[in-house]
Amino acid sequence: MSAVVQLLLRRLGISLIVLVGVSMLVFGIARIIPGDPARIALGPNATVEQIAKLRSSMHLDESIVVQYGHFIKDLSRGDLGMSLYTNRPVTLDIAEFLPATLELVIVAGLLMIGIGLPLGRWSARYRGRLADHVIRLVSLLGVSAPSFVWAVILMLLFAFFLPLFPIAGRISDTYTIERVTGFLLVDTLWAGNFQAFSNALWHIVLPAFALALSGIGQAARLTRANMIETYDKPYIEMAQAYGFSGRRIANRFAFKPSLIPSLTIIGLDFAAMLGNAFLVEAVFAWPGLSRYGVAVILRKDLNAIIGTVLIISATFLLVNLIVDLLIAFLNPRIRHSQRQTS
Amino acid sequence: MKYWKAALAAAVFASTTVTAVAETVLRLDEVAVGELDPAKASDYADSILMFNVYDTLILPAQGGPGHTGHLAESWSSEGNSFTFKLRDDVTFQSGNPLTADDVVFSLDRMKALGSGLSYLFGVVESAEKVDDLTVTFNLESPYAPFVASLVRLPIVDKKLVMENLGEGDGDMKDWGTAFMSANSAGTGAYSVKSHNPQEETVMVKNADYFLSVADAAPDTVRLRYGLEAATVRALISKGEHDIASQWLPPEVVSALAKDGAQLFTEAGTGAFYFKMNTTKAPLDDANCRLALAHAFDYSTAIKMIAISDDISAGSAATGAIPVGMYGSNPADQILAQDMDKAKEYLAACKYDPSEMDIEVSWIAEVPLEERFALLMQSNFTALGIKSHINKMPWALFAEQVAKAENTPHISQLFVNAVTGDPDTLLYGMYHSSTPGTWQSPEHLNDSVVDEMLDAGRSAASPEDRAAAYSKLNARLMEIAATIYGFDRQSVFAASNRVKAPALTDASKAFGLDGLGFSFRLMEMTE
Amino acid sequence: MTPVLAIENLHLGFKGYTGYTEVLHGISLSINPAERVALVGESGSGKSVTARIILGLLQEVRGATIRGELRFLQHDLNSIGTKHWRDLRGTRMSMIFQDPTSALNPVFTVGVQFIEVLRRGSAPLSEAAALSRASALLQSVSINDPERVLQAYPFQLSGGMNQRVMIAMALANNPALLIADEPGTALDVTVQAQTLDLMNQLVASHNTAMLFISHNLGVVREFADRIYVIYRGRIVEQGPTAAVFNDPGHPYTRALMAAVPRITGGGIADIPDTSDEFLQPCVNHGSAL
Amino acid sequence: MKRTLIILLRNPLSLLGVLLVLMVIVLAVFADFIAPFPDHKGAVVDFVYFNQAPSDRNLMGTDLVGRDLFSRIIYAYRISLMLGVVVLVISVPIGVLAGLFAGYRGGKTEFVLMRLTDVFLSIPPLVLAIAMMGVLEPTLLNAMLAVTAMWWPWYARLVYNVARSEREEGYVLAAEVIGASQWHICFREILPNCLPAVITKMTLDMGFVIIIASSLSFLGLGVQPPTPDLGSMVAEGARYLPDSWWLTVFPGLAILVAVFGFNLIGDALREILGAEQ
Repeated sequence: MSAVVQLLLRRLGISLIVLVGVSMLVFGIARIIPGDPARIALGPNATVEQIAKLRSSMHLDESIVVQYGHFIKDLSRGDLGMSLYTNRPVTLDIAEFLPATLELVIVAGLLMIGIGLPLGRWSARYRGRLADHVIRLVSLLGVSAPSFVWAVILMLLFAFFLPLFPIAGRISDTYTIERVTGFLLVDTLWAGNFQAFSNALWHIVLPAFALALSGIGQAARLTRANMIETYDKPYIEMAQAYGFSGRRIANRFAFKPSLIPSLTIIGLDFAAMLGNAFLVEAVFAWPGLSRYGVAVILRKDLNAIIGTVLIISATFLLVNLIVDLLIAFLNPRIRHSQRQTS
Repeated sequence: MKYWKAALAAAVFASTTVTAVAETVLRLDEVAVGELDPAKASDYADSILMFNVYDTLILPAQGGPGHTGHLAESWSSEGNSFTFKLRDDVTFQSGNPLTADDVVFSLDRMKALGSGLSYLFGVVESAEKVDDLTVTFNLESPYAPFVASLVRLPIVDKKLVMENLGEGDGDMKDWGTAFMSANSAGTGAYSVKSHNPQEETVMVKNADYFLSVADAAPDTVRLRYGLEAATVRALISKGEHDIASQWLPPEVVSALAKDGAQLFTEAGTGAFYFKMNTTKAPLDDANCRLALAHAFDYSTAIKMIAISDDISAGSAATGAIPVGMYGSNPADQILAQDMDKAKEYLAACKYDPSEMDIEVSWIAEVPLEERFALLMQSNFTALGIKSHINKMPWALFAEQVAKAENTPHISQLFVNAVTGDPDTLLYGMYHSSTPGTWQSPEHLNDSVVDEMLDAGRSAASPEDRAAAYSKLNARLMEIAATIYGFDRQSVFAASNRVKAPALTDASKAFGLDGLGFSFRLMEMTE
Repeated sequence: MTPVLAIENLHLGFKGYTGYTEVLHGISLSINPAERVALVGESGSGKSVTARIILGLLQEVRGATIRGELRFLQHDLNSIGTKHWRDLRGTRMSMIFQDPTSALNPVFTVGVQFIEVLRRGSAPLSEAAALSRASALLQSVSINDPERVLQAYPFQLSGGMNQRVMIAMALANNPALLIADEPGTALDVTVQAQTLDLMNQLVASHNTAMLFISHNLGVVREFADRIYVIYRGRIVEQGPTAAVFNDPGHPYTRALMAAVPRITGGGIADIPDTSDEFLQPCVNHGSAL
Repeated sequence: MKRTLIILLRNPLSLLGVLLVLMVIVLAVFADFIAPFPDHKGAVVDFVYFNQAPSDRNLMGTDLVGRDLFSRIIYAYRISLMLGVVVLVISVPIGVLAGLFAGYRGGKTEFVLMRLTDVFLSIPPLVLAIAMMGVLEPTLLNAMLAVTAMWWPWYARLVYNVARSEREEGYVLAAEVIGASQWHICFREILPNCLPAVITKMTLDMGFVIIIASSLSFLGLGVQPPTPDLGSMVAEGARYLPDSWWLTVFPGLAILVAVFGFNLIGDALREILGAEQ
């Protein structure tokens, strides 16, 4: 068995343990909620009998351990219960709203990587010079405000004062796109409707930037710090001694080794965007899971709260898993650890 | 590869404007999620859906009192039974013809589900089919506003529903609730094309509607949910939205009006209330309640809802019953702040003001209420009473008011007479027999009030009803269970693409919330 | 004959918080074609910075002030511009580092790094051609299984193996000058000796001049044609290896010789930190040629 | 310590950070004297001056019930700073203790404590706080609790990593050999070595706590009105964009300024203390 597969299995195991822990934690939090979930579910006009009936069907009369058991049993069948807010199965709601959030987070993540890493690289290459100072300052500013502040500022500047981008939504309502993946950028291309694709792209620019700004700053700072450390390494001096250009050294010889330690944190930041999406979706009326999450939390919609937190945590773990694998792929030391030990 | 790139570039640089289509689209929004099942309908968004997708036996007369036939051609009453003759030219959107069976089924379903506005029909013992086009309702006891309440009995397609019963116990299983919450089963001028409770409901014109509908009426209607005020404001400015919800803060409405938006109004059959929990100390002492009611700054409240010089989201309250309804006080007898009286009442109160801490709640979905909470807080501070503000989402509020001890000291509410009759406004609020609902956070138990409410609903002649409600009004002011903020008028900012006579012309107004949004009566100008 | 490298009166100083500090106080040094010259001194004496000045690396460090004449082959290094100077690195002049394992990039295979170096010499080189050339070069440094080595990452190879890889790389483009900065000090003694031998042979066969930087006179004795002894930024003694060893003229040289008689990787233990004697003027034994 | 301070003040950027943070602290502490309308921190309404753009009278304009925005922002800083300090004062010791014991003791303690932190760390931080606030009443105290609950694991992991490597270090072994108590080894030998990292992280975290807390109140899950809070001010004002831009822009910038100040200092500290290690 290769080292990567071993690593994958070990990480999967840990993720599973953690996921069980998360489910207990969330379940526990949801069950100490004040008020009777059955009464909330049925509304103010419900009779005592109706409430009692629902209580027993929701297993609310049993101990919390038994309740958790039922919860896990249902979960294993892919059943997260009904949302009181939308009157639909929670899994259906999540399936409907998750793609919008993922799309936003993925685009923001691409921006973070596509802009943050080059900025950090540039900053490190010209360390101590003006470009470095400017980039450091800008990236520090980026991480110094919550994403909702950026959302509001970007909206004010580029949607109101300079009406370059739309205010809200994922696509203009003149387009009807058949839902295949739920990712509009994919579905529009799938349908071969490039106009709709550009419209969707145009809609995602501001929210994605608002979400990505602090990540861009974080990625730039991290890349810079790690690259500066790398620049002190003998192999960089060797590359200089062999006459490689500063650009080539920055982009290749110094970048790849410093990318590996940056990736873990960038992965965490990427995953943290799932949480920050709560803030950005609220500003841009983005019909995603986070907005759904806030709505159900405000309405104390227990099944939906548990389902949302669980699915976000699972996504979070999945992202971290992917990052770990990516690191293993990039870092020959991990990839070839078996050969080294044998 | 090259083709692909070129196509992408073309797509990116292509103008994003709409390709010209002959079809007209009306876009409007509502704060709450729309409930499509008419038996569960209760709030404004639900009403808009219901009045367009379904029809009722009768409709309120436009521009005046009384009712006209709609699905029913005519009706008659004899004692406690009412008989309706149905039109013979009505078919459901499914193609099924409308029969008396559907009416009976609709009432049974409403009563069986027991949610939404079904309480209006608690007094109805049964509905009976006389022949295919004749139906009789039998009432348990005299109930003057019965005909008026039929505007809240949408007629559903029995055959279609029975074909689509979901899972459930008993013969009727789930009464088709699963089906009805996502599909239309009505006769209405619009049918549901898609319904996404988080985003929007899309409706299209029903070509086979039994009444003639103007060509200019919108072909497609998009009812969007949960848009932020700033979003709505920007969308209307950019011509991408047509009618804003009434919950838009007044500043935003007035900013839109300055930019050239037109204003629609729907005149009040309701009011804005600050409801005091009469079971909770110190508000279980009427003197304390009277003190707060006199300390409230009514004139500032009116200023807060002004939109332009001549349009406001409400007018000064004159008492417990909105101006224009049975038993209301004259329009010039407005309520005003009186700190001296407030102090007198406070002195007479059995509780020590320094130990009071009044909980003022506001509904999270209605940001305007936060300002009223602050206004109250500052008024109470002037009286030497401490208070704190608590923001509550609607669903939580509706759950908490079920129990008197969980109900906040003061709850802010917009309440409308759902049928236009004062009975439907006041009975649910104040009668001691009604359970705790969002309408009745006072948890009032007052025998005089009960007596007047009963008299109001059973009195035969309009004069007798007016007298009963007049007495009720006086009693309510005396015990001050509620601070009457202002008589409400809904204001909607709208683009100039749409004409809605029922919302702009008093002679075409229905006097019933939401009915002004009958899309078949609107006209798109471009 | 034109020397490969000629340094005249080289000064190096740094501007820092505490003012200007001079590190090299006017060094003169020359290397003839195919000549092996050693620059010997303790750490901090200025030998490594001299190497980096020749390569043009120190010039890019901010705060460094460099004065003095630098001639490499027909080029006046001070006037050819950084771009041209860079073009000479890795092609006409190259360098071998002290610790072979850390001087090779840990995240690229030896093969990838080798190709990069080869392409510095003759740019349009197919990957297959580059690999076969790399194989041949590795074989020339007595690596028997070059394919495996090319596919390996530096951390998968032994220090001695990496040292050979580096020697092969350094000579890959047939440079006129090879600078070896304390080669192999990080390796154990026998391996060091082997690699030095190997390097010696290769330099001879490639007809490459070599500047051999070391703190160890013992090592130098066996490999250098000529020796410069450097102390605190000044050349204190210079001359043909035999002349210097037979008749060390400067007290510092004598101290160095007394301290380390053998090839070892250790530091210089027994030289006093400073001594007035060490500041005596340079002893010049003249050129061997 | 003194040297650190000198370096901090000599670098223009960290000096800027020190000045910004000092400004925020002074504004918060002396709010009663600085605010032009001190009573506007509470439930005051003034409909003569409501929804006014910035002017001489109201530097940053007024809100929708006529309160001076500048005064409210100053008082909001008070809440933000208090929240930050309280959260760190509670979560840092908890996290440090957990990390120390997990790292030093190893075995079951390590497994249980570190899996527990993994569980906490695998819920996106904001989501955990939001979920908790969804359950609890939205008050300042509960907001502190929720943020604290998501914060300690980071310190646990940080200290754990240091402690685990220190466990193998010579001086800890030496201390064990001479029979020092576990308490002594943890607190006297290992802890001091973690301190620079912890202090640097605390400075940076001060900014992050402000961000998270304002995010909670932005969603309506934090401090309740009329108490001024930067996050809820932005949320409230966002409804009135673009006409009443000052309602969002100034509170938003106020967050940026405070957090930027802490980050500048934290960055500088990281370089100084990091270099010393």
